[in-house]
Amino acid sequence: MNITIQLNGRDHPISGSISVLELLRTLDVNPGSVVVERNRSILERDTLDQVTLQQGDEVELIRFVGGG
Amino acid sequence: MNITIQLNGRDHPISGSISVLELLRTLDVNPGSVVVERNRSILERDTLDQVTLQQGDEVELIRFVGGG
Amino acid sequence: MNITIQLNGRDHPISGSISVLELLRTLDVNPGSVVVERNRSILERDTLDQVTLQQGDEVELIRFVGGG
Amino acid sequence: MNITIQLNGRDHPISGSISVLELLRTLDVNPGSVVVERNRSILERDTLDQVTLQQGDEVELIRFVGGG
Amino acid sequence: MENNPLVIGGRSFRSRLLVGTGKFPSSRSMVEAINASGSDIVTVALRRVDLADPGDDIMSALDPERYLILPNTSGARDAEEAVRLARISRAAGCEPWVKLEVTPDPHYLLPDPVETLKAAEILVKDGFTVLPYINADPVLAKRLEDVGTATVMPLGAPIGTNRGLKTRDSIQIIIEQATVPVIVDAGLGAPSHAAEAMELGADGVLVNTAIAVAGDPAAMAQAFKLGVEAGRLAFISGLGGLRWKAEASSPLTGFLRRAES
Amino acid sequence: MENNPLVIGGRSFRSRLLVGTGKFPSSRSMVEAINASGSDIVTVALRRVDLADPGDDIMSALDPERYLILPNTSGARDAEEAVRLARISRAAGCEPWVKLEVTPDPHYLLPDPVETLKAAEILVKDGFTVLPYINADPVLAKRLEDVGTATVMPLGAPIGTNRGLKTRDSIQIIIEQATVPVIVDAGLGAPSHAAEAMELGADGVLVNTAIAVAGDPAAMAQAFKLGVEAGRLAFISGLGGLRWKAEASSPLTGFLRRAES
Amino acid sequence: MENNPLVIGGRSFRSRLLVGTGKFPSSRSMVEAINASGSDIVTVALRRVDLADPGDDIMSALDPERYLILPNTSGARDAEEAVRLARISRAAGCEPWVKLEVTPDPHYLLPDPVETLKAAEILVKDGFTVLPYINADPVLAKRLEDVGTATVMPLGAPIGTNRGLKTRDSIQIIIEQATVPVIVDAGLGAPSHAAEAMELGADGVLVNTAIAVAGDPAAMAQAFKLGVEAGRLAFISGLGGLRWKAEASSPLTGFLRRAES
Amino acid sequence: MENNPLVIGGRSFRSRLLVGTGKFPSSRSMVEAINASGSDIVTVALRRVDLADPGDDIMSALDPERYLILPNTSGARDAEEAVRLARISRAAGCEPWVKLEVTPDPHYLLPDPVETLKAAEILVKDGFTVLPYINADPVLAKRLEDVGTATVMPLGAPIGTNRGLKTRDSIQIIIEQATVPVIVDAGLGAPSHAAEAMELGADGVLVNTAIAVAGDPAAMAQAFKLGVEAGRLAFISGLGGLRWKAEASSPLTGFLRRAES
Repeated sequence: MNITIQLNGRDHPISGSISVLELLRTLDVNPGSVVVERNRSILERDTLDQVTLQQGDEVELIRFVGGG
Repeated sequence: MNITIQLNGRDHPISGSISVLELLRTLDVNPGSVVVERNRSILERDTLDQVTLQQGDEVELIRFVGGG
Repeated sequence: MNITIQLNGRDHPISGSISVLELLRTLDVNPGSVVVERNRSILERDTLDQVTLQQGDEVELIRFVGGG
Repeated sequence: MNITIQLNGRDHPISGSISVLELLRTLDVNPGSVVVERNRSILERDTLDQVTLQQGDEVELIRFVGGG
Repeated sequence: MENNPLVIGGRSFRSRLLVGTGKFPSSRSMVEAINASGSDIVTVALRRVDLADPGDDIMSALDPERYLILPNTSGARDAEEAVRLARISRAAGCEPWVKLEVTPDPHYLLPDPVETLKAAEILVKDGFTVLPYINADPVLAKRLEDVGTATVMPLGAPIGTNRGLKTRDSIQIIIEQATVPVIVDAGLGAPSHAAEAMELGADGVLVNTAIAVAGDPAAMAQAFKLGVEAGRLAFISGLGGLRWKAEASSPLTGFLRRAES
Repeated sequence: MENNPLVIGGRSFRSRLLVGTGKFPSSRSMVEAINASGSDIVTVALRRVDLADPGDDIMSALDPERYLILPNTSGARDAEEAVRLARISRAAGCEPWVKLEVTPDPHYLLPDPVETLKAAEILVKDGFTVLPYINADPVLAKRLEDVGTATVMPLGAPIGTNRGLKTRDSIQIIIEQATVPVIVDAGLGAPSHAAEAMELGADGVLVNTAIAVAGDPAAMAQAFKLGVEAGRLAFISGLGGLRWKAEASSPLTGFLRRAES
Repeated sequence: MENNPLVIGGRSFRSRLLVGTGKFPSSRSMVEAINASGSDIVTVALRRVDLADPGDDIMSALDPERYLILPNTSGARDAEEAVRLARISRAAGCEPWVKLEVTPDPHYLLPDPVETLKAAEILVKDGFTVLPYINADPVLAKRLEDVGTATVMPLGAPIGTNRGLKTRDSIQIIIEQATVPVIVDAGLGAPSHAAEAMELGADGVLVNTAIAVAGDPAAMAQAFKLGVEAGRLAFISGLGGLRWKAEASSPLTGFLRRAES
Repeated sequence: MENNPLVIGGRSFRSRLLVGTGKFPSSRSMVEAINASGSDIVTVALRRVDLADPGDDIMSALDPERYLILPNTSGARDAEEAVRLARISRAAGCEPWVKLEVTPDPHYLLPDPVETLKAAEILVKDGFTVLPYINADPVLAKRLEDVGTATVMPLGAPIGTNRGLKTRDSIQIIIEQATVPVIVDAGLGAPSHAAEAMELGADGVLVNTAIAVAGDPAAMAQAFKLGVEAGRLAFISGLGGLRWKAEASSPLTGFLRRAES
């Protein structure tokens, strides 16, 4: 059954409860180049496969960009 | 017997326990042109004769001066 | 017979030899509000009717305008 | 007999009529490092020994100094 | 644009020049200067009575019917001292208005943004009409507005330096963003400085040192009055823009030469 | 110092603001602005009659009883043209006064120092009272004085740019050295610029574009009038010097704290 | 005075020019410019991954062995957001250094003094080396020092405006009073601006826009490098004071004229 | 744009910094400073031999193989004296190059436009390569070009004042209109001033006082060398324009907040 999370500030439906790592794969995002915040707490990289997404989770995928 | 108050930041001996109004008179200060603070609280003008000074009282006599 | 003068920097044909005053009339210019230069010399106002224009005369009609 | 020249704007007595080169020697001035003007005309270096000073000559000894 | 009166805290003032009362050679020259300035708002400070000379009293020289007497909190080094001073002036019979100054640094007398905001919040809640003296900081100006100050008073240069509108760019931003009157305070040393501030759209200026230390304070006060009026009038009359190349003020038609044909 | 009238060529003027008549939206707005300016000296230019519209005549709008009409030589590219123009205006019935302008460059309309000096010499000999428009060049100013000009008129910035007193330092030197009145001309775009020039000790300023192109020319003319008066009054009242560190306008006696003993 | 290296948070840097990485036409021109700048400290920002283009990654272009990567908190509108961003960069593997920016106003991106101080306090306690971006406010600078920031970074003008050291006077006061390095940040649009800041005694400058938007970013980066070195060298070599009257650089002995006797 | 060498009078120079030799504490510090400056052109003056100390000779310290020795005519008060001095230097074995200075006023040492033009005409006809020192007067600059001078050398501020590029606007016009190299001379007191002139597009700058009176002349000479290179490089790399509102150097995508849907 499907659930909806909030991804980078927008609703994002996902099929069933998958891990954060699986989410990144489906999004084509290299886990090594981003920071993942889940419900305001930062996830360690090596735990991304163990964290399963729940309905309503707020997920932020953040990376570095050029800035002054 | 004598007591000492702190007047405008300096120790000031007075003879016996007098009222604030009497203090002003001895100092030649016109009660109408100053504000009196006693232990950080402002005294109403019409109470100056009723307030008796105690050993250690902190008294501030303040008035307006030129300023920008 | 016609002659040509240079009026304010441009060739200007006139019919026969007329006086400067007549020129101004044909141009609708009030003699009182302009200065007339003929061949680089300024004409007194009261002589305008006595000066007859010759072929090739350089005539400047000048007046005051707004300026800083 | 003595004559007086004007040297660098001041009267300067010299004994008898000597050459410019001799003047420089008496003044301890190295001919190679100065320009000599006599009566407003510049003297070639190799003529300094041939030019004899006359009463009233105006002589300027000029050299380079620091400047902006 | 019309030339409306200056409105602060719901109260309307004809003059846009506020004057201070410090540093005058005499009480008399002070009064003459205030009158010449045409000012409706006059600032004063609070200090301990000089017990060696308890007689002197500035208030006897100032007519509260003619001007709004605006006490400042000069001397305060933090919010607490400023609040205390404001309350003392109110107790002394002044209206609940205060020019809020919190200046921990004795060398440049520059305001502390954090303590000033803190004191402003307390005094507004306490019923004061608060006119805060601040650095030319547009974000701080908005925050003070948000807590309810009646104006913002950004500085042009440090107090008493006469250096003029050194903070021009920031003042311009403050004016653009403010919804309360902007009164430029401190550092204005000449009428041209006051006029410049008004031309930018400032709602008023406060001047003290430049008038008080002038050779002729009353004449200088009048000069500032004229400068403020000049700048205000220019602002509402619509100043022309700047150009780089010249624009002839006399027409440039080809002239006294043979026309190119 | 007293506030003496402005004296040029032996003639005395109440106002220290000279105004130009170019670029006004209408003859009427020009007259209203001149009146609002309080000016005693009004400049005009000479041009060929527009044969397509021979009627228009600015002189009918200007009352020579109220103002000195000061013809300029704008458009002249060398001394000869300038002299010719000056003589034409005299022939037209103007008094023998001339604002001397020699501007070969059409882009910035900057004056030619050599031709200006040459024309000045000729015109002075010819009996004219000469007011030369020059770059802010102190040595040229002295040379013009030496040939007998009645004033020097250094520019603040190129004509019509409204950029202000960009030549401030040089103007200050000219004022210090001049023995004839110094009238700052060109580039003054706001009353604060005019006030600044007067505060430096200029004897007067000439303004045209900033007034003529304003949203409300008459109001702007009045604004400049006030600015000039403000600056003049400040100059004679003795401006205070600049300081780097602050100087308290409120007394800085130790305050509301325990005295250090 | 010696030319010591720049020391921030106990760490020593050869270059006094910090560069930002925003707005470059390409990742390659960015890298070329950084190298040409000789900079040891390079700032970056944090943003949400663009899910439409998840590939792009600036870090792959920057060698953390060559430069200290300094994350900023741009985008934060209050202390809480800034703290959160700082912690995210640390979690991303950056060292615990942060260029603290809190800019609620999107038009001028000016910093909020109160929120900046609040965030600085939290981040210092949290073990960060904090470099706060601030308005040129000397009192705020001291308060930040007091809570333990490693530098203060006052602005010269609003970010990206290239307007230069408009806050010169306040920067000079900050430098005079600071006990931590003063890095002038924002608004420096030309090498002369950077040199001017260094001549005043600033410890360093941060430049981004002026380099990134230049016709030739790498050449402009080198130009800023030279400008910073020029200004630093001038500062430690002892600049001469300003004079009003001329002082001959060539000797002025009476010359080619008859001596007055 | 390419960074071509500076070409004056058909001769090419690597360095765009010209240095003067006056006011140095010692002949040795002068030589060290000249070398540190990397300059190819060095100015000297002419004076009467000091009969009390006939030994001293600056030329012995300067290697004509390394630099072009450029004699100036400082001290000349009119064209005749200037021409005479130029001829003396040529007679002394210098190449027929001259930095033309005619400065009748001893207080500000400002140049005389009329005498300078007159002398320039004579010297050009006489075969000299003439580099005239002038006020920042665009029309005069064109006239000097027209008589064949090899450069124009407008001043930034009076000689030796270190006041910087006070004539910035006029210099910019001169650069825009000139067809010969523009060398900014006099008044530049800091490397930032030199960089600013070069950023405007000046072809070079001449510095003497600011280097000679520095605490460490050689280091200051190097600082000016860097400043000139920085400004030149920035000029040819294309400086960005000025903006009034901020332009984020970090991207401003909505961030860490719920998207408005």
